[in-house]
Amino acid sequence: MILLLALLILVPAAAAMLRRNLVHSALLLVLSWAGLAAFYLWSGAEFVAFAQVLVYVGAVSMVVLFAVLLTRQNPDRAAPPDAAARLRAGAAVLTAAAVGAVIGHAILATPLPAAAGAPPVLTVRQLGLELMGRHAGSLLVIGALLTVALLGAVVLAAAEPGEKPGGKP
Amino acid sequence: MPPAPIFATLDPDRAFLERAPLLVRDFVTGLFPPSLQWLAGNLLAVVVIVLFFASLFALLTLAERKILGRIQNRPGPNRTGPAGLLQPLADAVKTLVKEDIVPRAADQVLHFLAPVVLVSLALMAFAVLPYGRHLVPVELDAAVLYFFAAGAATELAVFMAGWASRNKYSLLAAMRALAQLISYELPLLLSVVPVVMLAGTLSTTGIVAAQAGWTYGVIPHWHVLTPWGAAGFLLFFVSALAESNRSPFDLPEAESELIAGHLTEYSGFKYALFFMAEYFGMTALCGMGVTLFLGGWQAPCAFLEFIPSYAWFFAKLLLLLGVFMWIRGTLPRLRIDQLTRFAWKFLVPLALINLGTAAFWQLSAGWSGPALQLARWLVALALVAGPFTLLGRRLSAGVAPRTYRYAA
Amino acid sequence: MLGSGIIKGLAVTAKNLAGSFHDPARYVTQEFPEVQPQLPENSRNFPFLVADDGADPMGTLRCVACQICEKECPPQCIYIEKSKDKKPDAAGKLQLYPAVFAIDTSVCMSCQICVEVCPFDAIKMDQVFAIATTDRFNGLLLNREQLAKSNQYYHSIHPTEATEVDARLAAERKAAEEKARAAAAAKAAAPKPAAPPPPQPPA
Amino acid sequence: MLASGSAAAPFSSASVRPVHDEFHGDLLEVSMGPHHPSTHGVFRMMVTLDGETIVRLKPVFGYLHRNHEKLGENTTYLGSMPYTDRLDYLCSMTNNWAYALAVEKLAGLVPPERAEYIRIILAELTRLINHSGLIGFLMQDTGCSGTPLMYAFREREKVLDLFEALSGSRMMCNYQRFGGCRVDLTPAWVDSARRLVDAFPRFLDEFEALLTGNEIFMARTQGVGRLSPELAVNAGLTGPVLRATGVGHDLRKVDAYGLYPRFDFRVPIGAHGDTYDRYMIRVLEMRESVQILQQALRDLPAGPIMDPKAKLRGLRPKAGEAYGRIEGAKGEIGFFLISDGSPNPYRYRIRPPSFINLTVLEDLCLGHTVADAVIILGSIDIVLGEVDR
Amino acid sequence: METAEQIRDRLLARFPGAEITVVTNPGLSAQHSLLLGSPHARAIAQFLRDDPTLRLDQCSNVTGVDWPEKEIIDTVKVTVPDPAGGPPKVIEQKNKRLTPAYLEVVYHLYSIALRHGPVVIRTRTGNRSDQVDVPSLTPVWRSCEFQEREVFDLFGVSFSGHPDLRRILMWDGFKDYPMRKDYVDPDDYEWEPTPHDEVLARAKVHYPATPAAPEPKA
Repeated sequence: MILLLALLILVPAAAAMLRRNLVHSALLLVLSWAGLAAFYLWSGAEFVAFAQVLVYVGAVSMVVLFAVLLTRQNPDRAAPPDAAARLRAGAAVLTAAAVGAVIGHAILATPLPAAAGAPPVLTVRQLGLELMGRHAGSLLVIGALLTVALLGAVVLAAAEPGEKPGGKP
Repeated sequence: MPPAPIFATLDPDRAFLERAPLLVRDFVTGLFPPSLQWLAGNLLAVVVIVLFFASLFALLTLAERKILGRIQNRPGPNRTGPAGLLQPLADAVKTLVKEDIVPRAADQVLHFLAPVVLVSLALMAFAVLPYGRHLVPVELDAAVLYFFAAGAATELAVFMAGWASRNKYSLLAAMRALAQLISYELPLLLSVVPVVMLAGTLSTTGIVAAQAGWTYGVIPHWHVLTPWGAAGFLLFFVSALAESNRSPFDLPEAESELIAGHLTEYSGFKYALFFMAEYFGMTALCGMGVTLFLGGWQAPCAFLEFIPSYAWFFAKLLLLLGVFMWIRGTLPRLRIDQLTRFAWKFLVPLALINLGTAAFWQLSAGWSGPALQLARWLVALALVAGPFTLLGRRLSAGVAPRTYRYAA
Repeated sequence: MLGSGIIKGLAVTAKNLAGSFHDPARYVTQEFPEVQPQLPENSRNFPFLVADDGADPMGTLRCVACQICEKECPPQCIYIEKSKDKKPDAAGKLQLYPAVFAIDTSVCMSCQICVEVCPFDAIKMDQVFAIATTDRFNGLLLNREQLAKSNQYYHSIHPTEATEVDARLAAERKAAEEKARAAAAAKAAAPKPAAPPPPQPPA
Repeated sequence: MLASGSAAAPFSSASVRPVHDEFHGDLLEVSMGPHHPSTHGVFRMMVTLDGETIVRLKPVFGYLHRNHEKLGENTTYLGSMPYTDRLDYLCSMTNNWAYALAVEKLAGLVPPERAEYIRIILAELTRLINHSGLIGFLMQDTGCSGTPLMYAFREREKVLDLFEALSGSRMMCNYQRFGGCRVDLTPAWVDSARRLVDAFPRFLDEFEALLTGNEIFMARTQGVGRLSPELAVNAGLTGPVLRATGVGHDLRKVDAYGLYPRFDFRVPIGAHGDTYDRYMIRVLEMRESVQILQQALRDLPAGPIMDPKAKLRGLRPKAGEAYGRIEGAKGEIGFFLISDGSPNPYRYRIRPPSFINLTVLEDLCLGHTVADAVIILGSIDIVLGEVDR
Repeated sequence: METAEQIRDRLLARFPGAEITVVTNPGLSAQHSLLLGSPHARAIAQFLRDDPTLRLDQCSNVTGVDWPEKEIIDTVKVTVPDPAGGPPKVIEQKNKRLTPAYLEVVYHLYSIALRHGPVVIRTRTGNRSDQVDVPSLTPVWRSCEFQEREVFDLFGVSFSGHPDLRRILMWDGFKDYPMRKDYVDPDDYEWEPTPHDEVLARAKVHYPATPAAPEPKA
């Protein structure tokens, strides 16, 4: 079951990288987020799963799609893969392999405890108390961070210098 | 508890009608071997939901055209079948038979996927609504969050529809639809927060249980009968109207401007799917509205308990849907900028202030005695009415009926 | 208060919704095939030729082929060919009759100018509106036989107008007869003078 | 674009429209019509959009052009009377009256008093159905799904039944003749007319309750499509569109044709010249028409309905020309006739109000969104039969 | 409201060089008009609009009229000296002459401010073929914009100074001017059931194969 979920997350992400059409890759990215939410559900954390769907699939995907639409450069300018590009691609694969190896080693090395009893049953009320109690501060910081990021994106998109005058959102 | 209701013998839990659906379910699941019974039970729930709400959708389209007709002093469809009852069947056959034209330039995959995603998400939202005392398809702890997660994903499908048909009108309309959906997502959620806060749980059955009981056997403890509840219900209702693209906010399919908005390039059964998804969305939102504010399947008075709980839920649901159609027959449409300004400058602030009122209501729960109760009500009412009139006046600043003079 | 206008509007539609069930003024649809419309007496559709006696329409057509209506018809959709011979009309005078009298109902806009200008009350407006044919050209070209209808039919659709017309025609006929009798008497009284003056056709 | 020498008058079309001709990269050229559901007939608008706001709007029409004036020159004076019904096919009675008035001026015929009363009654009834029909269509454009339109048409049916009982046809009445009317009013007709007129204010109150105070309607129409009185007068606008800008010009008071001076009624004028004013002016005008109708039906004199001098056929007015105009529901509808003594007019010209009211369509729509352009077009009240002739 | 003659005299005083003549209207309505020469037409129109006593601020109607040349035979009595020295005889002499052909544009002006009118002004073109130019009055009254385009479309009068002179009713590819008296409508003939006289003749040309006229069914 876990393998199926892993595939559901990784395959759309990989496909997103390969697709030429920007909108397709954005939608595939959203699909992999949905896969992530499925993984949370499988592991019993309903609250996090629904939050993931609500926040990512609902709102962030919209921001991504809007960004893709508004700053769409004309697709035919993508340069054909000449020698330099191939070199860069090779280097990228190498670094990816190195990073993968390090993570793999770290996972295998740490001694995972056997399944220690049932996972703690957590009700939404306790989660709420926890969030609003000890972690209230971090919650507010994250909120502020997100809004700033969004406003930054809008300002960037609006003030985009470029040959097309008036790229208004 | 006031003196035992005269129908003491009919304890609501053991009334025959009340248990009827459960008996049916146990009988059906009994047919299967024990290992499959869990699967059979849930599958049965899914089948019942899909069948019931699909037929409700069919009747709703007929009811809408009948009510609109009656408002306009005309009979509405009455040619197909007695009083037009076979009209939905005729519509279904028509959409099935109609040629499904897909524009050549369209993105085939997305073009097909959009209606499918939309309908499936709309159907998923029905899973958590408590239709009766024991009739909850899925008992979830974070049910309300699940409901709005399903609702939020529909924007994605609308975008896919608009983008995939490769036509500048539908793209323009998809953008407008997204702007509308996103800007009304916020007041929708904010109007639900006070209910969750006071009910203390996210699970729908918990919320309905919190609205149980009657004072003096007649006045139910529904949230809508509290000042913050009434304001919350109004906000929820208006945002639900906008969320399901209904009357004053049906901008995306504004036929007087961009023909059929992002649905221009769809025909045949796919168009019917969009239509069905809109109705499912509307019914689901009405169901949630009933659950949160109108006491779900609670009977309005103690002595009316003998009527089964699911009857009350569907009566209230149909009542709300009737109001949706009534509004569609009356109000003109808002322009896109007025629509978003109305959401951000009026609904969101009111929803936030409503949070405050609900908090006050929660804290002042302890005030007993008629004088304090009255004070508690008055303060809450002031907290609701005050901002409403102030913001209302600011919103409709330049707009007022005028008086006219006559030429010499 | 912000929503008051909208609430008043909703009240109006609610009144209409409720009203449509009991108040006939708020339920105005007449379901056509089952409920035939009662046309007011003056209602007009395509013209028809009046024949005094329903049994022999071609014989007793009032039309004398004077072609005034053909000239006056704005879209020029009437087509008349005079007959070679003459036949006596109701008042006994020898009159021409139309050999061909065709109205092209695909061009006619039923403006009833032909009825207005016809001095002999030979053409009147009918009230039949559901006439459909499959053939666009000859199907809508109604000739003499299809156009002729009896005076009784005329009485049935335009009662007051028909009685007026009949009264006037009867009066004219009586005047014509007196003049003929007076002329005959004058001729009898003085058989020798010049030939009797021919009776003028009623103006 | 303008001939350089002459000083551009403040309202010449070039100076009013800030038309910048160099083509922006992201301007969207949208063609609305001629098969668009809200253009009141075969009418097209070439709209150039910059985002949501309109930068340029070129009306294109002529799809319903039947060369009505050439037809008029080839038929007799009486022959083109039924064709005037097809000009503004919602107000056939006022078209007939305007044509009859022009020919009476040319031929010197004077209709008797009863005929004048009948003409005023029919003209005011036509004004009622035209204004209520228009408001129904305007609401359809703002988005109410047909409810006000159905209420308006419910009342319109009653008036059309009256016209059918009188002239024989609901919309193509062909009723007026030069020097009077064709059919006299029967007492039964007058009673049903009186009942209808007395019941009309109740319908108007219901209509106003549904619309005038409605916040959404007010938000959608107030301040949309503002028109200045100077531009309105200069662009030759007439009718409710002109009066909405505050210019109190109503031919029933200015020319005082027919027996209008005998009736006391008021002419409502607006103050802002926007779409809401154009709507309210029409509602108030309907109330005034009801006043006129009640007075006319009360003291309708007996007597002949046709000028004895008038001959039905073979009207050959002396050589000369005449321009007669009346206050139709849409504005000043005029007929300019040049006769050379023959039974056919030498030149037969119609002055169509909605055609000329369209001159300012672009000035009204600039800077608004597509949704507003639809409402502004609806508030100008055009009928393509009259625009294209 | 001044009569046409008074207005003409004031205009002549104001614009000495302009040719303004009064065209009397023989009809009963007695709406006489002023014929303006082309060079001064726009200046006069501007004056008519801005003059405080007239203030003709609404140009209600713009009409095109086509006057093709007409053959007039006017008999004139001429005294011819008798070649044989006898007393001079008076004989009628019929000489044909062609009236000048031109296209004419008639403007009906009204004053909304002072509630009077109509003042009718006319402008004429040189002839009906090449000199068809007339000054446009759209810069003075914007109501003339669409109506002048219609006169251009249906009569072929080209208005100099019109901001946007295009065909308004006919489609742009249309060549001829339909409202002229000598306009021959194109022969895209569609068979009509009751053809008679020239319609019948043309039907025969088009549809020799089908029966020329419909035999009435006996």
